[in-house]
Amino acid sequence: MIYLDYAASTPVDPAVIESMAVAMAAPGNYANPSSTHSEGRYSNELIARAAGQLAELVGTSPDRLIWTSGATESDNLAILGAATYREDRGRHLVSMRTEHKAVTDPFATLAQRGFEVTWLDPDPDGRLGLDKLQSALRDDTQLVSVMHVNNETGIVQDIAGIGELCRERGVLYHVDAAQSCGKLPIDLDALPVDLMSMTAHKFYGPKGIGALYIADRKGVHVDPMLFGGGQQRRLRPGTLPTQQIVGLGETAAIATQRMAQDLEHLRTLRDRFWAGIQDLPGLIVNGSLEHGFPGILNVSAAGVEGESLLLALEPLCVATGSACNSKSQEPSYVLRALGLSDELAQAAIRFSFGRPTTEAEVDTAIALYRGAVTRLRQLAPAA
Amino acid sequence: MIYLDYAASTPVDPAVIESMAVAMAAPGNYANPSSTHSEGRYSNELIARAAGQLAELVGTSPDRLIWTSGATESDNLAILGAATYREDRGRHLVSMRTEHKAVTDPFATLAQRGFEVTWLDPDPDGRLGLDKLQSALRDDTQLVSVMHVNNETGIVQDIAGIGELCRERGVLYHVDAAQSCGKLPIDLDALPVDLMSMTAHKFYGPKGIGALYIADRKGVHVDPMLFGGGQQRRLRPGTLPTQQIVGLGETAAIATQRMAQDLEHLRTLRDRFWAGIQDLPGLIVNGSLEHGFPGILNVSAAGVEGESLLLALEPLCVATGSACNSKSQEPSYVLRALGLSDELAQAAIRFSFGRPTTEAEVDTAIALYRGAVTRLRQLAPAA
Amino acid sequence: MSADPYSDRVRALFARPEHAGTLEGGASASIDDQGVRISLSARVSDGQVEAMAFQAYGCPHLIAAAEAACAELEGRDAVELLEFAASGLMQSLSVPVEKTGRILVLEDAIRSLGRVITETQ
Amino acid sequence: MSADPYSDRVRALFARPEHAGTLEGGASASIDDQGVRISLSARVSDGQVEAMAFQAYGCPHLIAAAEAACAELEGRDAVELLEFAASGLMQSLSVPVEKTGRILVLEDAIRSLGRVITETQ
Ligand SMILES: Cc1ncc(COP(=O)(O)O)c(C=O)c1O
Ligand SMILES: Cc1ncc(COP(=O)(O)O)c(C=O)c1O
Repeated sequence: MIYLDYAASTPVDPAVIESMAVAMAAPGNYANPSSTHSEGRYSNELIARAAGQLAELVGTSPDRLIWTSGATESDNLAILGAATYREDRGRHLVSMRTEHKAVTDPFATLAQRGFEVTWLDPDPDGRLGLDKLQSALRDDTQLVSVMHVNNETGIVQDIAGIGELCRERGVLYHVDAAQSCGKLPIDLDALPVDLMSMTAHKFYGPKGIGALYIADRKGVHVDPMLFGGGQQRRLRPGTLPTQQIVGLGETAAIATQRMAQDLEHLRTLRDRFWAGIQDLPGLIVNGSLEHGFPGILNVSAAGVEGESLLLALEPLCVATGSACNSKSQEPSYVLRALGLSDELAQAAIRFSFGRPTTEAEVDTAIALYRGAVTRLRQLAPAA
Repeated sequence: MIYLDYAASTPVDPAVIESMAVAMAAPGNYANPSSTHSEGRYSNELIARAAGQLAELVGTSPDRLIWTSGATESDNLAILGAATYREDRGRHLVSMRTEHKAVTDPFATLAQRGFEVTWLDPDPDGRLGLDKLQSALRDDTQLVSVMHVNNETGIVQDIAGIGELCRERGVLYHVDAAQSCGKLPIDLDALPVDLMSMTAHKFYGPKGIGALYIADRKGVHVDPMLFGGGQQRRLRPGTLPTQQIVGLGETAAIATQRMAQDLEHLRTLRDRFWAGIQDLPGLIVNGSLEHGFPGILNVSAAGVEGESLLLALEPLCVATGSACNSKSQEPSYVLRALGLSDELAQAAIRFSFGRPTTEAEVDTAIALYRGAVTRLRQLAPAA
Repeated sequence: MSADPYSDRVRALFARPEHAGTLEGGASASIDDQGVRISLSARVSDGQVEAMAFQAYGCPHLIAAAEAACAELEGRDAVELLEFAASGLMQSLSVPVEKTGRILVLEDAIRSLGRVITETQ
Repeated sequence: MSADPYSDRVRALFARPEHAGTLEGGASASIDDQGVRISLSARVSDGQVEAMAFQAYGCPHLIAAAEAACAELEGRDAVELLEFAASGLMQSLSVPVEKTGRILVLEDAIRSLGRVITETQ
């Protein structure tokens, strides 16, 4: 099998696995970090160290980070939490149709609870036009959520530009950075971002651990969703999962070191892959090579059915739509929002490359894709 | 250091650590379990296997289990989720003052949202008198939550008796089994329990993973708290943390095998410890040796201040109150509810024993406790 | 949920469909419905189906079913096509319920081919 | 939050309080307030504190502070007890703010002992 589904999840770096094993086994590391005895203080120090590592990666201070069970929880805590906390300032919210379900679903829930949500469509290249956002903002707008890197297309939004517009209007700005954290440079101290969601398993860390950044700025606060032991300033109680946090910290430290080289590697792979298939007739890049994160290339081949294409590509592990949607037969709503027909949306394949991907794997993928597209087109009746 | 704080958290069994490392590293295991390709299906099978292991431990079928980030989330999902879902059937809820904060805080939140909560006090031995519960139930009562084993005192509630009363009255019954799951026999198929919270890190599994049991019975359902990718029948979305779930499954499998022998071991240790200190004057067992889970012994020594006692006991790692409260200087509300004075509640030490505890450790603990109590009493002015 | 959605038989039929293509000069019928497209052609002699071929745009189950149907129908009397029922294929290929509609399009195409043949004879 | 709440000095004073006990026949004062109890006694000669001892029920910081105060006050003029301020101790022992109240009880006890001594002289 050739795994080209790094946008869905990644293998965990061996150094990270090692750090987690130690945090579970070494005498005392397993103590409850809330305990006051020496062992509890020690596991607490492990957590403080991890917070420092993640804070360094995204350019903020450790006390701005809340640990969560992943980006889904971070997105929910940010969106439901901020909207509820700031309810009295206005009940208008703005987001995009191309967001991940972990963002669109909380907004849909808020819409049922009496909030008004404006859903912005992307420009044809997938990006949000700042003028569109400008005219969507109202006096009662209190929260905008626009992701950094799109999980299906790799499109990178102008989060600095979006954040500036929000700040001018006194609107909170939340960024779902599940796909960019650890892969693209992010400097929260310099960015006009108020809330940002992160998750470890998209950048060679463990599944089930993430964080929410909450800016140290007046009016930036969230209501908690969970109530209990009082951990994390009551914002997110529950025994802190030391080994998961240590794993995320280690993941972040490695990413800080490797980011430039990783990006270069991904760019080489993506360009090689595209060069190897681009002469096939009827290919459409969903998103944009120019504004795209190079770890993701989403391509549709006209006249080829998606599910058959996926099977014909075996042993290539790739995705149609995003992993989270990939069990449904529905064409991806993200690609539909980019203006694709149902048929082209269903024929879309997301290739996503990773740190372990080799040029030989890319070459095999090229051969498999060319062969599969050609064969299925031959099999199909003339349209 | 001698760790006698197993009720706060436990070391992870080496076999569990190994299973988690494999789930993070072995080719394909790291795939997103939502993905349809072969690797995604494989990690999904790992999860199905783990569900089977946990289901066997608690006597139910795997599809009744929802994975969560721990007992705090399970408690919140059960209580907030069931109360909201069943709101139209009545807004009266019943719980006890001696519950963990992960239960009392969600109820307090519901009280703020217009629900009415009846807080029952325990009998002097810490148990809930069934007659008390009987008279608290009303026509508009829709949910009762009474834990299995108390985290501070080890008191075991009669969950079968409580559940029967609830079922007679058409009231849902939630059990926080954070301290009993994997340690005391639980047969959900036979018990009149509708919702049950579990967490791995209290029985030699990883932190940050738990489950909620939801009975397959008319009217038993919870509203979700998180919205997103649609995983887990939309009840709890987010990428499933394969390695955490595999770890919990392995933890459960080991517990199924070892439970009888573990219990015997704990009984021996607890009895040995009590025999070694019981002749000290002015000792009070908080809870009950008769109705207590043998892994926990909570003792107050009259005339000894708690924080000083804790320091004098070093290198013993034990708790005053529960770990979750142990940073606060407040006397434990659980012990206050048992009728203890502030002073005695503050002098309480929770000794909790575990699978790795040895008789030699218990003997050292006896000597340290005797010495510390004696010295601090000598240091104190006559009352 | 975690099971392989494709049986070995579906995989084999999908990977090596021996009846893919068109039969020049034979009878033919096409259908475009429910997001799938099927073209069938047959060479008939003395009321008997001598050879059959298909072209299909659709999911692996559809392609496998078309291949299996072609193989099964060769040698049969053409009138049998008029009453062809896809239920047997759905079972033998373990077609998931949500795909039933697509396989019924294949059924329609086969019956329609049967009509083309019998009406022109 | 993750730091050891007790400095090495607090640990040492708490573990081996050399001034624990009572001085038979000396002046003494006791206070019971804020959940802590302190008894102090002193042997005074020529207006000078020759020896001091304490008994305390309270947290480690209180016990360490009492021990440190006794050591510090031996050899001083008894009148100095009247103006004893605990702020120095709080700093040198890094007493957390939430415990300030308890250390002020010690301050009160020392001043009260000072009054007992000076009034009986
Ligand atoms: C953009 C985006 N947001 C949110 C999520 C959800 O993250 P998690 O799996 O950590 O809950 C994902 C991935 O699944 C994602 O790609
Ligand atoms: C009785 C009880 N309930 C709930 C919890 C919370 O569990 P978790 O740490 O898994 O969130 C604990 C322990 O912390 C507990 O002892």
